[in-house]
Amino acid sequence: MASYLLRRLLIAIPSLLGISLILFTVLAMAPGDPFSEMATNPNVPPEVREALRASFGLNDPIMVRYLRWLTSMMQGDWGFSFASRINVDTLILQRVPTTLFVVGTSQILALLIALPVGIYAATRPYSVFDQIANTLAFVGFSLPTFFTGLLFILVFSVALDWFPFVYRSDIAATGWRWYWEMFRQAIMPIMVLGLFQAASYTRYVRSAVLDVIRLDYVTTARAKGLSERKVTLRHITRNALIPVVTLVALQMPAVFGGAIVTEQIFRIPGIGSLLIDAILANDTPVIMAVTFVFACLVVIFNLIADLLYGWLDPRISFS
Amino acid sequence: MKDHDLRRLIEGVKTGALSRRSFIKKAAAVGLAAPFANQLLGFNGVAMAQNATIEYKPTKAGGGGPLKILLWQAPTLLNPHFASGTKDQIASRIFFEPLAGWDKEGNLIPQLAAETPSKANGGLSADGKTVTWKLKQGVKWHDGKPFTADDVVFTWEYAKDPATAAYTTGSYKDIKVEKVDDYTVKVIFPEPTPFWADPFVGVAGQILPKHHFAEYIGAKSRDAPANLKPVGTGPYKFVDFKPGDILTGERFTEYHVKNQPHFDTLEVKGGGDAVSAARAVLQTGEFDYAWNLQVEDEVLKRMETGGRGKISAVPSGDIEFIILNTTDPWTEVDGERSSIKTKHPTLTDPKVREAINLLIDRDSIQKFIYGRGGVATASFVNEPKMFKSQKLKYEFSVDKANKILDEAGYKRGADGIREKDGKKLKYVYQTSINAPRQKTQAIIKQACQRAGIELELKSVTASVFFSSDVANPDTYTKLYVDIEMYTTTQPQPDPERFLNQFTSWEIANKENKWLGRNVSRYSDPAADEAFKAAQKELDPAKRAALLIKVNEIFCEAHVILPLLSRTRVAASVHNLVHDHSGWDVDTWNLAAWYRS
Amino acid sequence: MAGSTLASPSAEPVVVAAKTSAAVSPGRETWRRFRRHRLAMASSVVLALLVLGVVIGPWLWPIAINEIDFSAQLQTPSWAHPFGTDDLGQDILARMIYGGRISLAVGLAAMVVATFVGVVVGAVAGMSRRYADSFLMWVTDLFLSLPQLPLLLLVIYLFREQLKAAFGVEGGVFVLIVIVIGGLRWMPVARLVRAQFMSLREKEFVEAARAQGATRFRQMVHHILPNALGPVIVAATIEVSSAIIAESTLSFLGLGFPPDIPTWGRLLFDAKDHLDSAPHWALFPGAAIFLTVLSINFIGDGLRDALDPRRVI
Amino acid sequence: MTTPPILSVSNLTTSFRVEGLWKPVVRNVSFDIAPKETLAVVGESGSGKSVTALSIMRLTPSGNSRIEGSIKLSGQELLTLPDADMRKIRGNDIAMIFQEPMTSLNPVLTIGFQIAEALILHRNLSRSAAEAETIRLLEKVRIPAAKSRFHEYPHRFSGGMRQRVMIAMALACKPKLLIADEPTTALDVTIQAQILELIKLLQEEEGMSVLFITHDMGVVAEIADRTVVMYNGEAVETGATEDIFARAHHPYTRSLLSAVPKLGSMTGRRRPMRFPVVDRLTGESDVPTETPDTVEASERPVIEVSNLTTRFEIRSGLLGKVQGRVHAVENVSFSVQAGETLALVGESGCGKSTTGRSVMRLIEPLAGSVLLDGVDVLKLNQHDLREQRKRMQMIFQDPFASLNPRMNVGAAIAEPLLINKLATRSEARDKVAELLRRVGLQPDMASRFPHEFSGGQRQRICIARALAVEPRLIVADESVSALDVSVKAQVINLMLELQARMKLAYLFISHDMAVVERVSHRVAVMYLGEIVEIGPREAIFGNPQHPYTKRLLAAVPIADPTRRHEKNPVSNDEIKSPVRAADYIPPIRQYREVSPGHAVMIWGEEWEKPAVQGIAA
Repeated sequence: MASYLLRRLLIAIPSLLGISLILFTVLAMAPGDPFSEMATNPNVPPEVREALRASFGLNDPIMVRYLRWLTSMMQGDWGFSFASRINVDTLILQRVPTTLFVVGTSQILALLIALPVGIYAATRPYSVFDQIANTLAFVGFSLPTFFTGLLFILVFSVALDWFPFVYRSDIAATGWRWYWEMFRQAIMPIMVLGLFQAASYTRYVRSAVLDVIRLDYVTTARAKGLSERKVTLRHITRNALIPVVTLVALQMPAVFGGAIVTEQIFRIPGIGSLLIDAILANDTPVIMAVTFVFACLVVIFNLIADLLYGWLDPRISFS
Repeated sequence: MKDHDLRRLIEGVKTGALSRRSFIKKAAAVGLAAPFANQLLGFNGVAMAQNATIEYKPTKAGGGGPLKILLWQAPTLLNPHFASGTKDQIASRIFFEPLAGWDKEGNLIPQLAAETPSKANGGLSADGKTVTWKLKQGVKWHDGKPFTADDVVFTWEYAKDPATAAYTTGSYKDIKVEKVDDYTVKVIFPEPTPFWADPFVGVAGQILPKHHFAEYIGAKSRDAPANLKPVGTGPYKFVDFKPGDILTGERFTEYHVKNQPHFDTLEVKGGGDAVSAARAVLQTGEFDYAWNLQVEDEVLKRMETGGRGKISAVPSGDIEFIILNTTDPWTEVDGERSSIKTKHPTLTDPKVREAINLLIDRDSIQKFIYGRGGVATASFVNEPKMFKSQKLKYEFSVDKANKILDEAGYKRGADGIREKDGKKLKYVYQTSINAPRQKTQAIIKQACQRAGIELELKSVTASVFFSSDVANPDTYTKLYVDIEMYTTTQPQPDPERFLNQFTSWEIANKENKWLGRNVSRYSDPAADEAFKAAQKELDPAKRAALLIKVNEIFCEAHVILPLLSRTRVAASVHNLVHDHSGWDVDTWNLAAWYRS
Repeated sequence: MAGSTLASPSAEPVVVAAKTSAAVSPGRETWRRFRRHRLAMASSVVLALLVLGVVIGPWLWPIAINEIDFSAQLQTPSWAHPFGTDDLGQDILARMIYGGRISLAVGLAAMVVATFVGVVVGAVAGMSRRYADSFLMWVTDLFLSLPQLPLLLLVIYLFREQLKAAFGVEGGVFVLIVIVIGGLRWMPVARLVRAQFMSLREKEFVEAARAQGATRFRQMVHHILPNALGPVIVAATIEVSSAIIAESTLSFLGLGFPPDIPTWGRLLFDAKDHLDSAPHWALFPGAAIFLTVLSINFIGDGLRDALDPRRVI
Repeated sequence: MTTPPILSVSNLTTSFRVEGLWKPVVRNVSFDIAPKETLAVVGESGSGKSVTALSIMRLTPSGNSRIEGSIKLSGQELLTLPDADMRKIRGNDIAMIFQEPMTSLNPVLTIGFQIAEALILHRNLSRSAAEAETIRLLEKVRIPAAKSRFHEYPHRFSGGMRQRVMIAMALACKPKLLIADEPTTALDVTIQAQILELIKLLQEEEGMSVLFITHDMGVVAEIADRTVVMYNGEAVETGATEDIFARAHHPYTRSLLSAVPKLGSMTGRRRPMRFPVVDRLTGESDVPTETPDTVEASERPVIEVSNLTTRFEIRSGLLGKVQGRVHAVENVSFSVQAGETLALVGESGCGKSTTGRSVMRLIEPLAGSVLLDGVDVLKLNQHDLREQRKRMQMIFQDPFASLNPRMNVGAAIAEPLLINKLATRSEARDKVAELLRRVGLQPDMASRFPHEFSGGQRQRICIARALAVEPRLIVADESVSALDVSVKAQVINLMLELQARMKLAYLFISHDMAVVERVSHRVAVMYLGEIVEIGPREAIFGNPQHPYTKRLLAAVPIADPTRRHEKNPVSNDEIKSPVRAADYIPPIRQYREVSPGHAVMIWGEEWEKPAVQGIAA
């Protein structure tokens, strides 16, 4: 087990190096620079812009910049944001809790919807319930989130005035009022994301359960005289969940990465909006750090998914 | 109005025969805007009045509750000299103040200065080379330390140091600043400078506390803790800041203006898009104020009706315009396209350019797209009014355009596109991505189609379009297209520096890494000459005439086709009394905002 | 003839296939099973109508797509404008017919690209037992963990001019977008195909082919690939709908077609600010995207059920 | 029958809904099971025997199936019972074990839990009591170290052990009736013998009745008191097992019995023999003859295998170091003459299939040589190997898996011709027609697809495909194991016929000793990758020397109820694994020649254990 872990991590190193090199090259070659806002301002003379580019090292060859980035990254220095002029790690850490809360909750919501619906639909394939659940799932994932988000705002914020649609990371309230405010502001983005995710999760759960339901040991369990409920919960669900759980584990980097569009619409100060802002501002160190963290998470969660799989399924061993 | 008439009037003010206000009125009557009139007075030794642009009614400081501002582009840093974008300047202006700011009419309003320098109070030297500022006394930094001339001198030292990498360095690198006494500083320009109100004024002029930044000058500037925890003299004290998200502040109890500020706490939230920002103020009232609403007026009007807020628009120096490229963007010469060594196959023909100018339905663009967000114009410089050309006029006429093209020998081909000598009137028309611009493109494209000109529309992400990336062909300075449209900013109520984009030495090319400000590549010796003369001319009236000439040369050549003089549009809830200016950032006078 | 037949006692007495119906090929069988999937059949009809609509629409509704008419701004549906007009008074029906061609074509073409790349990579990885597999899977993982947004920017910036020169304005952008969407979405297909190949290459009929002297290529193309296609086809149908949505997201980022080309995604995006006053503007393109995605997904569902003989329909 | 039956099934008809129509799968089946009685339901695939079992448990898929008639358990009608009451019957009064021990246990739950589950449910035991009882049950089914294995997961158990777990689970609540649905089909012979023994033993101890479903007449003869023969959904004959074997009335029963190879029936014959063919309608049987002498003993053998060794490396750890090796084939030598059949026999994991694949070079062997008409196959490059492959062909075990489902039969048969450029397309078409005729199929079937054929027909198609290139050697890897008895007999007859006509050499790989006895000239017994005994068929079956050969033969169920008691209890040993440590050096083996051509490996002490003693010679 330990050696398996170590081996996987060692294999990951060249992967991550490759990813970082590609990312860096892409970002360096990609159009745009961090000083576009000054462009039409005659008060900022061209020499100043040029000097700024030089002082940020933007005029060095790509490889030099990459090596510089790599060495400082190895020393734990994540770089310095062009736009905010602060350390990138500080910037990222500020965003992490909100993202984890909003996207994480929406994932939980998605699972809370998807599991019962998917299982129930699979135990009655092609029944009316199954057909309705299927259709709703398709509706769920064929509507882009920018559209549903806007619809929610128009209905619940503008027309009904139930919820605010600007997310605040600091709510000036304490005690239960804080929780209430938090709930009010978080419910719409969580619903938008959660319902979207639930749609695809439902499909996954349903097909996983359908795969398990016809296996022999389910018949064995029935032959034991177990009730349908127990057969479903104990013998079907557990096995069906194995692929679903790993799927969710592989979704976790996305949880961290945030939901760019939803964060944008509801002004949630998460990682996703940090990334999009950084891209729009060509704030390379931030883009690099966020995407690299993202790549690391993909690698790590791949590993975690494997371990999880082994933990859930006793047949897998890592020796 | 002749020079000597003006002089007579100014004398009248000096002697008290004419009130200041009636002078400005008279000046306005002959087309001179208030700021110019004020400047005239200033140069001629008449002190500027304390001219607050809103009437401040609250009788005590505090008690206003929270003030919530929504910036749809989120501020990312708080050091005013690092602030690259308006969003950051707005945020830093909450905590820091310059010696003086500009109000919406272009008046210079003292903030940390005790008074506006003028010839009369001895602030301005006769040779136009020195300005002496008297500082306000009893001003305290948020940490309780007093504000003195040392801070002003330090700010100059800080910003002029190239290693600091301050965006404001252009305003400071060529001047010298001397401390006369604790509350007096002298700014020395190397040349006579008619427009002196730049260093320590407005956006670029915010004063830093020496005791917080002295250690962090030059290369160490990025490490200053105060970059993220600003200590200034402004009406609100820093509480918390999350870059790209939220900024909070609380009332500074020892603010140097009596009974100000009105609000107890302040919150500046960032992120999202302009439309939903407008919605959060106008429709749901979640926020009190939202800035820079570049949204179709139609949408804003709908939100206003029956909503909770209103729109206010103030004039600014922003101009939306089109460049017709007279060089050839499709042929590469010495490693660059659109080189001045090349000639555009058809756009070099003034008749074609004239025809295109006639195909722009500026009134419809204003009416159906920009609304209160812009005023259709044929002049490149529109504000302050005295710099606006009275001669330039626009017209929309497809028939006239067709006639001109017919006369010039451009015949319609089988595909309906005109051509002459095998050269088709087919152009690529580029702009940045922005809904109103794309609609403008559509309107112009349709009109051109009727005149047998085919336009291919191209739009580039703003962050790419406005970047100075040498390797990128899509930046606006590369001009690798036939027609280009964008907005350029005239940051101060004086167009001199702004008009350097019409000079031959500013032409963007490979040699200057396309950093030159003359994007159109067109040049005219007469324009160069007029511009140089204006730079030295201390007489405001003569100087204005020279600058108007530069403007007219380019617009009459139909190389530059101005479309709209943009306004700054902001939304506020009904009960908020606020004051924003097109010549300074929205928060320039935040201390005076209150809830009625 | 009967005489030449081996009158052997080994001959099997039970006559072949009691169902003496004409030979049923797997394709026919799939079609028969597919037809039983009512939603999939209905979806096929809907999709066919949509395709037909955008193909012959311009003849039935010959109104210029960019006819600006300020007197007819934001009109609700009427006889003159069955789908209403937008804020420049342009006819939404005409724009949708035009944009639908592009949206649907992008969806299909991107699917072809993604599926093709995915199948090739997955097949090569699945067949090779050594380094090629590790390398290709490494590349796949790499692509999966690359952030797509900056990559999109880069690719579009690097290749737009060349493609525009080669294929014309719309053609160039079309090729580019298809490549970008397809090129960044092949990874799941590759993984799927690889897994299929991994299991199929051990199957006895592949071993049988090998025993008969079939080359590796023949094993791949004739034996493994046809049997791996079932799940690939399903994945491909889903790819079509994601590509249509991805195109709308590209429009959202301003990287899609020129703004005057009204793809469904762009129509929806343009309409979003007028959702409260002119809901029809968003409704029709939204419904078109939705219907397309929904019907393609159902068709994929039906295909999956039809191609999987384990499923009882 | 004086005592009332435990289970009384009358007029059972079970139908499934197919495309909206009800299709009966079991028709009017009636039988009784007396207390402590073992009733076998025997039939070929598709005869409805498993559906009958599921119908008794009411486990047929709800909604898509319908059960009619009457099923009475101790007089209580089950078909009208509410679901909740039926659940009390399942696992409690009637228990069931299934064919596939590998898939019948839930892989993510410990076996202890799965057994205890039924105890807690039906006997209201506490957790700890259930655990104690479970361990007792595990011991009862002879699972070694039962206590420590309580918390283990099913994948840690071999197939035989899992079937024991299933039996323990079934016995948990002391059911009145145990339904065993093909419980030994998936197991090796020695393990099958163990399980059958166990069931018999437990039946005596617990005093329960057993409904035993199987397709194997040998197993029936071994275990059943009475037998029901099912054919095409109907019970065609019911009676005491001895009666059925001795005096079958129904023609189908007779055809079935005649097709069953009986171990020992070949004593005194040198050459292989066809199976008798019985008309299913009349029951008339022909008299099988010995095949003509096909072996070309004078010529050079078609294939000479010497010192063939194939190992698979097991890598793990940080750098993928070799941690162990599977010594699948170890120093194996043999040769096959034209017209001769050499049978490779042994249990799963003994390396017989790997030997076949190594000879074909479908797997790269580590060492040794394989001379095919004097050419060393192992030294050929890929191109020459493809050339050479037309001289040797392979027929696989699973006719469902060895035909590409998306290629029609004609194309499948023509493929080797086209690949090897032996024919043009039109020539190939004629050849295909001829081949189909030769294997007893109609030429017009060429345009059909594999799924339209039955298992036997598919195997014929595979044979036709193998014959297309006119090979010298055919490796038949368990080629008839998956077929029903009667079909198996037909396919074997075909193979024997083809051998006679084409002088084919067969390498016949099989675990089925009875079939091997019938078809082979010579036999090689493999154990853990090595040949432990090789010789002429009469010698191996008549005079086995190696203890393993003896054990293997002893375990084969004999399809003759009268000889049931000739056998003694078999050991509880599991089949050993050929996985060795990385540094394992295989010992050098010595062989002793018993009689001309009959060699036996000299065995060591490990074979002298008491458990092995007393095996009937």
